[in-house]
Amino acid sequence: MSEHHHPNYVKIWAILVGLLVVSVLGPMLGIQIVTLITAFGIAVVKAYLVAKNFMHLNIEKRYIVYMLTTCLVFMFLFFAGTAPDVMEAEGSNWEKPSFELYDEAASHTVGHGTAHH
Amino acid sequence: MAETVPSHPPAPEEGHPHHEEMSFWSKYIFPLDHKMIGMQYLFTGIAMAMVGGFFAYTFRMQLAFPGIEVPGWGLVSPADYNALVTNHGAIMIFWVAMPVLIAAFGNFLIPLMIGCDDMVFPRINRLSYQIFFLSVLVLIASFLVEGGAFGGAWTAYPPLSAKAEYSLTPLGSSLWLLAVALEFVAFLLGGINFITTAMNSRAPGMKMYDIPIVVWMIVLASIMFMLSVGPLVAGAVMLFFDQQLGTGFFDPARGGDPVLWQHLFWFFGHPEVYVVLLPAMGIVAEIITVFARKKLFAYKTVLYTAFGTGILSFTVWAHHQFVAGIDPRMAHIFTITTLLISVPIAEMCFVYIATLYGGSIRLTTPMLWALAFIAEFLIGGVTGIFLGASGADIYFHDSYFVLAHFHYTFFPIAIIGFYAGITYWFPKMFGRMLDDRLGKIHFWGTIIPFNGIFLPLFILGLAGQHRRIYNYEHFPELATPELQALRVLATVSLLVMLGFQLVFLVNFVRSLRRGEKAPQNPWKANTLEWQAPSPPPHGNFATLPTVYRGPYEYSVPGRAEDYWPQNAPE
Amino acid sequence: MSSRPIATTRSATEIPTGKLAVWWLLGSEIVIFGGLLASYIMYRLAHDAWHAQAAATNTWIGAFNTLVLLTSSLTAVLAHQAAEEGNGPKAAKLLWATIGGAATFLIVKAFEWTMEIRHGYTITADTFWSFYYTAAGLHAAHVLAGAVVMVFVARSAARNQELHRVELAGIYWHFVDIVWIFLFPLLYIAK
Amino acid sequence: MIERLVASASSYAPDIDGLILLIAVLVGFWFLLTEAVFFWLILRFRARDGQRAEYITGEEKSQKRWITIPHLLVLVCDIFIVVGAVRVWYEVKQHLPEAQQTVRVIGQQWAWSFVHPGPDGRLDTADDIKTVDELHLQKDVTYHFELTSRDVLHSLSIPVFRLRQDAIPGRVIRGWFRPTKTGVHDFQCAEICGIGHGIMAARVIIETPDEHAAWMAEHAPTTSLAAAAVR
Repeated sequence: MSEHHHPNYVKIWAILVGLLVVSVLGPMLGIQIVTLITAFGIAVVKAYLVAKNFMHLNIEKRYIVYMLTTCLVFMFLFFAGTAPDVMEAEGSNWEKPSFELYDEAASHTVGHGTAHH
Repeated sequence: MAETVPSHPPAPEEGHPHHEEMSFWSKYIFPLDHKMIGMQYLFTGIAMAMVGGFFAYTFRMQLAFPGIEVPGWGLVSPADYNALVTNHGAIMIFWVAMPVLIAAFGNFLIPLMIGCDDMVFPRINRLSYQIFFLSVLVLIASFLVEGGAFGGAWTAYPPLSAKAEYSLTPLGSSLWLLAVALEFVAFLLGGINFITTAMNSRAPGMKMYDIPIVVWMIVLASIMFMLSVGPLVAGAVMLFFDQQLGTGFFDPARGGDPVLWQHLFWFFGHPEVYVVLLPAMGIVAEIITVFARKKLFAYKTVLYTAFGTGILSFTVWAHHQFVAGIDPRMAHIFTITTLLISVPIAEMCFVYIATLYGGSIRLTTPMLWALAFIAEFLIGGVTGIFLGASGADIYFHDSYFVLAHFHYTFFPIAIIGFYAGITYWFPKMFGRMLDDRLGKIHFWGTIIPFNGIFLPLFILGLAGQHRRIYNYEHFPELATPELQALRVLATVSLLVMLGFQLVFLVNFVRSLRRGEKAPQNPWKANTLEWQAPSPPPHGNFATLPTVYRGPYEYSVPGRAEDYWPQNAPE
Repeated sequence: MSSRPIATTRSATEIPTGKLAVWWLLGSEIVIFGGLLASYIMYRLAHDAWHAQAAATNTWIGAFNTLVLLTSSLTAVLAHQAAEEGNGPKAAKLLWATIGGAATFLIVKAFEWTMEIRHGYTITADTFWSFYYTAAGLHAAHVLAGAVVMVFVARSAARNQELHRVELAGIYWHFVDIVWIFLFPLLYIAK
Repeated sequence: MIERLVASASSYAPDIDGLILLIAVLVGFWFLLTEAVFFWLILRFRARDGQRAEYITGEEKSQKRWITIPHLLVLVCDIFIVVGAVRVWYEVKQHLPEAQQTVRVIGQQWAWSFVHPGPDGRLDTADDIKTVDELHLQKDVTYHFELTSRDVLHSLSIPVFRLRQDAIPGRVIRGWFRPTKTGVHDFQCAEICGIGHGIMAARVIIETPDEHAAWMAEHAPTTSLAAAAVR
């Protein structure tokens, strides 16, 4: 492993910090789509950079990457199978009155914490 | 990992030449040797099987003769009944099937069968057992605390499991959950060890397709366990916080959803079935090839079907929840995936049956168990189709039909698979032969009553009776005398079966002390563990073997012997 | 027989055994965090009310902690480089810097949580906060575990022993970093 | 098959029974065939002196056929079963026919409460009839049910209807049934719900139109209140 050419770690760190700044500032524009892209798109890019360069997945055996990807795929599978029941407030022949009641109650308690300031 | 400490327990002065007698303490209580850790798992598993069997005896007595004083327990109250069925299920899966099939056989067999001297992380291996043992203690403690043991079924669905006001077991449910979580940690550690050992430490020359099927199966099972248990670990933390801190992860009044737990649970729970099935299938593969003197029919197909089953098993979990409030449209998808999984499993059974063709079958005790596994597991397999088909599951859900179905899968897996394995490898484990005559008495005394227990329960299920109801007399229409008679038949069969287990215990203990000395390779098998002394010493092989061929080269034409050990150069 | 099993010296996959084990460990961690975060995302998308709850988190503290972890990842990978060059003492120094990052992270976290709890945002205040503390707490436990492991690795590395372990600790540490990279937008930014 | 064990009293019960029979025939055939081959092989290839086992790898195409052909046939059977299952499921759970009446079913530890719509045929009006552990239905009327729970999970199970549906707190689940025979039948809780799970029994009482009207007249709250006032 020592014979391979090291990436410039400090440079990658600088890129990561730059991305962090963007991901914090982006949402301040208040545009939802920008928030989504800057927050989660950049998180994916950052994770990719760390995994590739710091964890050296780029020079690791392929099946390690496959194994880790399989884990992620199973998580998406879990999400896809579960979300139609858990994430939705209503579906085919069922509804969750509890979600509506909760959302109403929860948005009233917002001030609760800040009131102590 | 470079260990600076000697790998077997410390002789007091470091660097002292080893091979002096280890103390009792370091040899049996805190061992690093994979075989001894396997034995610890084995004996703990057997002890827990006795506990689980005793629970089964207690609640079956209550079901057959409601309200009697069960000898050894007393009156079975509804709370007792719930706690008994809950812990019977949990114990048999988490504290019997998994430690015995995966941990005990895995620990004992993997290093021997791949031809190396130990696991790659002996100390993590020991830690894994210690955590497992701790989980047993926590589980036992859950019976002794105020409020009694948890009685919300092994699936622990909230809100019943989440709030003490519903379950009435404020401490029991948390301790139960903690015990299960500790067990998961133990098997995660053990699993990493198994996987890395089998991947990295194989004997020189042992290629992928030279690995015995049972090793493949245990490793695949460990991988599946590892990939499926994560969400449930997270879920267990959430449920624990719900119980002890009063959070509302699963509380609908606070934005939670009880159905989430069901998904977290079954995303693990369904692969878990295959986690214990695959090792049992592997054990059976080893035994039928040896005693039919046949090469395994289509080795690669077995592997592919195992992989296929493994992957598909992650896509079927919601068939446990068809009528549990999931969206009806999702049921179609899960019906299709569920019926698809019958294909690789059916294929695996066909392969095993095809292996018998042209064989020279010797019906020794291990072979009887292995064949019984196939015959009985088929019943469990085909009845599963009824439950995987969403339309039929509307009627069968949570009925005795389900119960009979999964006992026809789990009993072959956990009990028949265990007996097959233990009667086959006993000579290697303990260096003595089991008594074949007692073994056969025990076999027939177990198999016949086993069918007597669960065949009647299929009929109860067809008649619409549900599980987990401690006394059916509140249902005048459903509790007819004929159905009650079937219940009594099941209970009597159970008593007979439990009685015959004494034959095994006698055989086991007697053979340990006075059995005939076992030769190195009593069954004339090919795999590497039989090329080590019986029992193998610490370090296993005098010289570590090199592998020249696959594990199932039996009856190769042109050879004088009908077997050909993997490590024989010629 | 040598003092350690021959099993540990073999490497049929050509990946050192320790590293292979760390990768499998990370695989199991991915599904643990994956299950928790999948649950959180489902609830989050189901409940509009959580926007308001999330508004009470402090983005600046979260961003500072992200910076701390990113930097500690850098020192960890530099330590790995030093270990590869056979410079144990340098690797140890860089590892201590990483441990310092872990400590900073945990101290900031403690400060942040104290403030929030004082303002009434306890773990039972709302299910959003239950997730907030559970996810960040699970992550913090991993930070702590990583720091403890690195203390041992750094001490042996300083004596030029067990240098391959520097990489293993590093891989684990980068994973902890990646988890935080996702937790940060999930808990702090999306408001 | 099932009818001999427990009566069939809903419009879709025969469909579910038919599906179960279809599966039983298909898998029963495979099961018997496999077991027969299996036992025949064991008897046929018992070890005999001086006879060695054959060496068959099973890797060649001509040999693999013995596995792949049955396996394709199994797949074909699976398709039949999937089609049958999906059709029945759609009929029972997914597609609700127009309702003539709606009843509300509420599970709680450890009793079932029912809200019948009363003489006006509508829920949430003054004449709703509330009962505990007794569900009164009229024969040949299509009912919707609204199922929910007050505390933990419960499960509505009416074996004569071949119907199960879990009740979940915080969630209202709709379903339907159409009783086809009069009679009094057991109604169970099928999801463990605490120590009283075994006694959480109810009765479903299916009446002729006349009987049902009489019951309704006797129990509708307005009438009984009025009667009480007169007294």
